[in-house]
Amino acid sequence: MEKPFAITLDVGSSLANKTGSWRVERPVYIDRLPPCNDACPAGENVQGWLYYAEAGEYEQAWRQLVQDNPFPAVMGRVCYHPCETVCNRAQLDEAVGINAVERFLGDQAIEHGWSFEAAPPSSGGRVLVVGAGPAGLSTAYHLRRLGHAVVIYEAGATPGGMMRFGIPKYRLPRDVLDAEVERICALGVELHLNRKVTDLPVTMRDDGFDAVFLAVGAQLAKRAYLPAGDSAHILDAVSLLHSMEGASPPRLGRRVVVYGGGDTAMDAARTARRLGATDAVVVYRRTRERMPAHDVEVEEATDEGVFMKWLSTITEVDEGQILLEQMVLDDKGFPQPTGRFEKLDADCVVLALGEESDLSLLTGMDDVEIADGVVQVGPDLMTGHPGLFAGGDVVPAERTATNAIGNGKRAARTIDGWLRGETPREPARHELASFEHLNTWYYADAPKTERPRLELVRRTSTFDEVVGGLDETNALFEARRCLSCGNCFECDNCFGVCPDNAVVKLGPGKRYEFDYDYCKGCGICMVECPCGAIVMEPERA
Amino acid sequence: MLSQLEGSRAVAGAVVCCRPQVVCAYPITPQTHIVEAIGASVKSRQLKHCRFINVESEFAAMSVAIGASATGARAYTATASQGLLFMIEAVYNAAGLGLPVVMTLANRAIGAPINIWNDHSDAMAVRDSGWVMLFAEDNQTATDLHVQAFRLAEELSLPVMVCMDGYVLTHATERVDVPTQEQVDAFLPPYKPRQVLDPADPVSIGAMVGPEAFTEVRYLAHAKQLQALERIGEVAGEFAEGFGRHSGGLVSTYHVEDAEVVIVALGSVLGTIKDATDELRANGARVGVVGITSFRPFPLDALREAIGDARKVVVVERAFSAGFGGVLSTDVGLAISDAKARLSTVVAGLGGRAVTEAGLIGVFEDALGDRLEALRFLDLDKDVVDRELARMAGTRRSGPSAENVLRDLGTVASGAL
Amino acid sequence: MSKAETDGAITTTQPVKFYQVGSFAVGNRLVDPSLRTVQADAARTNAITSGHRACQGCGEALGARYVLDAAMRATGGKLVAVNATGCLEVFTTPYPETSWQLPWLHSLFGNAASVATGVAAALEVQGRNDVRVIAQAGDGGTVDIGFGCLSGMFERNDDVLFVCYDNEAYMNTGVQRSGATPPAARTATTEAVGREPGNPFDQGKNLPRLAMAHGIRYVATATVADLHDLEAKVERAMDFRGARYLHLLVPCPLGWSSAPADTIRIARLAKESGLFPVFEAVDGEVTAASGIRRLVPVEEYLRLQGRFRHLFDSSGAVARTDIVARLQKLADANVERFGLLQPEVT
Amino acid sequence: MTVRAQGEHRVAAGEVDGSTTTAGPRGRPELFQVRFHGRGGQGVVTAAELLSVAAFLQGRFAQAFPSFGSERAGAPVVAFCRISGTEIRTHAPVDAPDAVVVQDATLLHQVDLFNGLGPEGYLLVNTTHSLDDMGLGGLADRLHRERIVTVPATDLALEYLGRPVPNVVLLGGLAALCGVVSLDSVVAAVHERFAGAVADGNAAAATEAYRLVTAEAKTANKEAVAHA
Repeated sequence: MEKPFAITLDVGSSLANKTGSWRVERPVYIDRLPPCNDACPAGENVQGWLYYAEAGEYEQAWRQLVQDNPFPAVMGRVCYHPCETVCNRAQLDEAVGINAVERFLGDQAIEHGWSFEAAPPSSGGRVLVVGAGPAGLSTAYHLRRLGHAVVIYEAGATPGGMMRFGIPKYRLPRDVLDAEVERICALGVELHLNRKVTDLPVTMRDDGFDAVFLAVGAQLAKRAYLPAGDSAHILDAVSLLHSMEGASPPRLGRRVVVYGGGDTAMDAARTARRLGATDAVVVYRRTRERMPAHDVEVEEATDEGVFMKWLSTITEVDEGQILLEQMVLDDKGFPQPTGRFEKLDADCVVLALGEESDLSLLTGMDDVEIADGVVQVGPDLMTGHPGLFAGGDVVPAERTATNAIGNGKRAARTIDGWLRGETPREPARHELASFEHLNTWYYADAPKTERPRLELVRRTSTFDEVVGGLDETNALFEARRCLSCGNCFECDNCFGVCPDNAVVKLGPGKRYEFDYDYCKGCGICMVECPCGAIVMEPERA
Repeated sequence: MLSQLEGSRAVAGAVVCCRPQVVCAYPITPQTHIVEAIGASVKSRQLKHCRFINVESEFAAMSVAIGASATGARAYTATASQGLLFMIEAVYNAAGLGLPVVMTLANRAIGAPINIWNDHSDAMAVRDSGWVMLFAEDNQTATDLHVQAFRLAEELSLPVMVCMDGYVLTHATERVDVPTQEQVDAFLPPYKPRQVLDPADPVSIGAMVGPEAFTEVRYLAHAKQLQALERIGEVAGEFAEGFGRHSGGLVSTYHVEDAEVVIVALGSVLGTIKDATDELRANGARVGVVGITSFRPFPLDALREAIGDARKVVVVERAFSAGFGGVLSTDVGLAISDAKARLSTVVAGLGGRAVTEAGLIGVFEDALGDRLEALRFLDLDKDVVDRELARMAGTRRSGPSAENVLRDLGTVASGAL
Repeated sequence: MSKAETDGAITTTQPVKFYQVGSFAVGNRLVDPSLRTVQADAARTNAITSGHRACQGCGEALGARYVLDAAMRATGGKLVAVNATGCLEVFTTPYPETSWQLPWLHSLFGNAASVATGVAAALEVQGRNDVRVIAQAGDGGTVDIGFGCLSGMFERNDDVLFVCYDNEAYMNTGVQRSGATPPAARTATTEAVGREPGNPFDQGKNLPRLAMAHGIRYVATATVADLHDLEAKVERAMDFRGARYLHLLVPCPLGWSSAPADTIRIARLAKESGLFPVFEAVDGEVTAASGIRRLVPVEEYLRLQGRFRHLFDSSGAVARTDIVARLQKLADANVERFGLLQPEVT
Repeated sequence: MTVRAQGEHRVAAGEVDGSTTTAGPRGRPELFQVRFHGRGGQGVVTAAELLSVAAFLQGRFAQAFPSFGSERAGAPVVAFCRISGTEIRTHAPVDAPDAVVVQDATLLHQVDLFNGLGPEGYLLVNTTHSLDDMGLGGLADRLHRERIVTVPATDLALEYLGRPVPNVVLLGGLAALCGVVSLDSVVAAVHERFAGAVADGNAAAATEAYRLVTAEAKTANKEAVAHA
C-alpha cells in the first residue's frame, strides 16, 4: 500500500522510542522474608512449601518442607505453630492454618510412603548423636544429608524422646511418630537403642567420633518438698506420662490433683481424665495469664472437664485430702501467701513442676560449662569442648519439640562446618515482609478452615486422637489462603498494570522481568503488587 | 439520455450512476433536491450496495464521509452556504488525509444577514482547503462534472467539490443529457483506495506531524493539485470520447480570439454573459468570455493563454472580500501579472441579485470605453447605502443595517420579486 | 458447634477457590487460562505498544490497551479504531512513530463518533460485518465538543462501540475544565481560589445516563482498577450490534496531580467511595452494579489528589468540611441510587 | 422527470417545428418567455416545468425555473418558462415575458401582474368573470384584445379532476392562446409527469380548456374586426 507521507504510519513503529530514558526510579523484583518463615523455630520455609501445596503438588510441597524439618506429621500435631501467630493474614481475617496443612502433607507422605532422597556419598566425617529425641534425630537427619556418617546412642528402648514420653497418644499417635523416625533411620542413620552413654570422653575416644551432638533432653522430674502423710499418694508427671507407654497404666483414683502450670501439667490432667478420674484439678500458684502452658492446651483441657485452681499452693498432702494456701500476686507479679487455707479432696497428687537434664555423662569434662542445670553453648551450639555440640532441652531455650528440631538443623550445619574446618555462613535473611508491604485488595476474603475435633465423650474416655486432619479439599483451600508475603506468586499484576508494556512474562514458575528500555519508572507495579515483591530503587545519578 | 429535468435531479442521476457506497445527507437549501433524489434511489434499490445516512449536521456529514472513504468506500455528500462553513473543519481534514470524497456545493450566500439565494461566498471560504473545486456553467456541465469528479478524486486521492449555483441551476428545469449506467461504468473504474483501514494490513492514519515534516506534507498537497491541473484536461478529453460531448476542462472560452475586452467569470452567469457578448459582437464590438471551470487547482497558464492580448480584463464575480475587493480577481490578476491588460472587478449577483444581460452589456460598454472602475458593485443602490451610512454617522444606535435598508426600500423581507 | 464437632466426622468440605487470585488480580498461575484476564496473556495484542509518549503512570494509556486488547480478543483481531483528538491521539502517533497495532484513524476532536459511523457503514456495504468498530475519545471529545456527533450516532443506532476515557478535564491542552470535571476540582480554568474553590457544584454532564436516555442497547461504566469487570464489559459490548457506550474512569497523574504510582489505587478509591458508580445498563435500564467491597469516606479518595488539595490542611486533615460533606453527599446518592452496598445485582 | 425527446441531441437553431412563435427581446428569433403567477400550493412551478417539458417534447429548447424564494403555502409565487429554437444559455430571470398566466385572479390587485408584458404579449387568466367584472377592461388598450383570454380553469379542474388545481388546465389554454406548444405535447408532458386518473383528468381538462380558448379567441377576433 503506497501510504501518504507522514500522515499514515506503519503499526508498532514507536518501539524505536526507548522511553526508559524518562526513568528516575527503577522497579526491581525482590523476595522478602514472610513472617511465618521468620517465626518458625525449625526454620521451615513455610511460604515455600505452601507455594507447592496450593498448586496441589503435595509431594513437591513435602520435599520442600523436609529440607528443614523431617517431622511434618509430628509437627502438624504437636507444634504450637508460632508461624500462625505472626501470619499477616490474621490482620485480614484469620491466620492461614499452616499447621493443619503441614500435618496433611506429613500424613500424605506416610500414606504414600514417600521417602527422602538418598544421602550423598560419605564425607568421611563420623558423628555421634547422644539421644534420639527431636533434637538428636533432627541433627542426625541433616548430618546424613550433608554426607556424614551418623550414629545415635539412645538410652531408652524406643526412639523419640519427649515426643514419645512427653506427649500423650491422643495428641500424637505413635504410628505417626514411628513412621517419621523410621524414615530418618532409612536414610542410613545408625540407631543404637538401650545404649546409655555414661562417660562421654571415653565413648568419644573409644568409638572414634569426629564430633558429638549432645541431645539427651530433660527427663528428670523436678521435685518439690511437700509435707505428706505416709499413705499420701504422690507421683510426678514425667513418670506418669512415661508409664502410659508401658503395658499397665497406673492407678490414680477418682480425684486427681495436678500441681503445676505447664503443658506437661495439662497433659497429666487430661491423661488422668482418660484414666477414669472424675475430678482432675490443676493447682497453680499464679494466674491463667501467667501460666506457661499454651492456650490451646488449656482450652482443650477445660473442654475435657479439667478444673483449674489459680493462685494456690499445696502446703500439705494427706490420704484423700490436701491443704491449699491461697496466694496473691505482688506488684512484681510474684505470688505471696495470704494465710488463708482450704482443703481439697484428692486421691493422688501429680507433680508437674518441670524437668531437668541428666548430665552425669559429662563428669570430668571441665571445659564444658553447666549453669542452671543446662549446658552453655555458643551461637554455633558448640560447648567449650572442641567438637562437642549440644541442643534441645539440654541447652537454654524454650523446651518444645519444634525448637529442638530447629536446634538439630542448626547444629548439623555448624558441625558440618566444624568437620570441614569452615565457619558456616548463616544464610542472609531478607527484609521482613510486613503487612504494610502488601496490597491486600487483591486477596479475596476467606476464613480459616477449622480442623474437626473429636466428640467430647470420646475425648474423655479414650486415647483416640483429639484433633483430626484436613481432607485434600480443605487442605488445598487452606494452602490457598496464603498471601505469599514478600514472594512473587505469579498473579500477573505487574504484567497487566504497566502502562508501557515494560514487564516481560517469563512463563510458569519463571516469574517476570522488567524491560528497562521502555519502563518509565511510574511505580504502579510496585503499588499494585499484592505480596510486596517489587521495590523502587533510585536510578544512579 | 436526453431529458428535460431539474438540475438537482440530473446531478442526482449522475451521482447514482457513479455507484457511491456511502451517501450522507443533512438538509440545507438549495442542495436538498439532490440528496432527496439519491435517497429515493437507495430506498428503491435502484442504487444497490449503498448506505444513505441521515446525519445530524454537516460536520457529521463530512465526518461520516471521511470514515467511509478511509475504509475504502466511495463516499458522497452535498451541502451549501452555512452548511459548508459548519463542516469546514472536516472539509480541510478530508483534504489533509487525502480522501477522495466527492461533494456537491449548491452555491449560496453566507449570512448574516441570512440569505438563501445564490452567490459564491461559500465556495470562496474553502478556497484554500486543499480540495479540487470545479464550477459548473449549466446543468449539463454540472451533471458531467460529477462523473469526472469521482474519477479525478480517486485517481489522485484528493477530495473534489463540484460547485453549481443554488436555485439558478439546482432548481432550473433544462435539457440535460443524463449519463447512462453503461457509459459511467465504462468511464469510472471501481474505487481502489491508496490507504485503507483493514485488519489484514493495519496502518495508523492521521498522525500528528510536527515542524520537521509539516512543510513537506503541505508541499505534497500542492504537488497533488498540480497533478490535478494536468489530469483535469485529460479526464475531460477521455470523458468526451466516452460520452460524445465536451464537459469540464480547466477553462472555457467564447470569442476570445480577437477580443479587446474579456470577461472572466465562474458558474451560471457565463451563459448570460455569452448572450451579452453576442449582442455586442452583432454591433461589431470585440469582446469575449473566459469561464473558469477549475477554480482549484487554478489554471494560471491556461487562463493567461485564453486571455491572450486583450487590453482589458473584467472579472465578474459573485463574491468579494470585504475590505479588499474581488477574490477571483486576485487569482486572475496573478495570471496576467506580466501582460499589459488592465483589470477590473465587477461584483455582481450577491445573495441572489439578478445579473441581467442589460447590466452585463453596460459593463462591457464601459470597459470598452474605459469608463469601468477597478472595483464596481453592479446595480448597487447608492442612495440606500448613503442614507444608511449617514444614519450610522448620525446616531450611535442606528440599529441593524440589513433591516434599515429593507425598511428604506419599503420591502417586506424576501416577499417581493 | 459445627456439624463436625457433634458427629465426630473428620471432614468438612468447602469449595476450593483461589484466594490469591480472588476475582481481582490480573491473572494467576493456578487458574485456568480462560479465567485469567486478557492482560494476563503473554500473547495479548498490546494494541498500544511500548514507546508511546504518555506521562508516567498514565491511566488513559492503560485503559485504552485494556479495552482494545479485550476487544481484539472478542473480535478475533477484526477491529478498527477511530480516535478523537486528545492526549491518546497525540502521545500515540507523533510522526514518524505510531504505537497502535490495529487499523486506526484520527480525524478531528469532535467527530470521532461520526467518522466511526462512516467506517461501520463502509464495512457494511462491503459485506465485512465481521470487522467491528470502536470509537474512542477523552471526556472533552465525548461530553463536550464531540457530543453532537455522539448523540447522532446513538440515535441512529450505528454499529459502533464508543469508549470515553474520562480523566475529567482537558489534559492535552493543560488541564482545563470540561463538562466531566467533578465539583471542587481545581483545573487551570477553575482555580482553587475564592469562597467556592475549584469547579462549581451542580454542573456537569452525566454521559452514561444520557446514553441510556438514547435507548441504545448497552451502556456501561468501569475503571482501570477492576480489569476483570472492564474486560467482561468490553466482551459483552461486542456481543451486541448497534450503538454501545463504555465510560471508563482513567486517573491522570498530571491533571489530578497525583503520584504516578497511585493511578490504579485512586481509580479503586473512586469506586469504593461511591463517587464513581460502576454499573451496566441494557436497553436503557440498569441491570447490574458493582457493589462496594471496602467502603471508604470520600476524603480518602480526595486526599491523594493535588486537585483537591485546597480541601485539606497541611497536616492532611480536612479543612473544608463543608465542601467534603457535599461531595460525600454525592457519593451517598450514588450508593443509594445503584444499591452499591447491597450484594451484587445481576 | 426524464422523457425521451423527439429528434437528435441538442436540436440546432432553425430545426424547430412550424408552430407559431413571436420574436423575443432584442430580436433573438424563436425565444418565447412565459411568467406564471399563482399561490404557493397551486402548482405554479409544476406548470412552468410541464410547459418546458411540452416544448422539449417538440424538440425545442426550454428552461423552467421558480422565483427562488422561501414562500410558504398561500403566498404569491411566480415561475418562469423560456422556450427557444436555439440553446438557452442565459440564467437571468424573465423581465419581459411574452405571456403571463394568472392561476389565481385574486392576485390581480395584490401583485403587479403585467410588469414587463409588452403590447404584443398574451394574458391568460383563470376566472369565471369577465375582464370588465374584474376591472381589467382597460387592458384591451394595452394589449391585442384577442390575446387576452379567461378560462374557468379551477371549475374545469374540479369537474375533470375533482380537485381545484388549475395549473395543467391553463397549459391547455395557453397552447390554444399562443400556440407556443401543441396540445398534444402538453398532454404528453402531463402523462409523463402523472399517472392514472390524475393524468387522464388533467389531460381532459386541458383539452377542454384548449377548446374553450380556441372558441373565445375566434369571437374576440370577430369583435376586433368589427371594431375596425
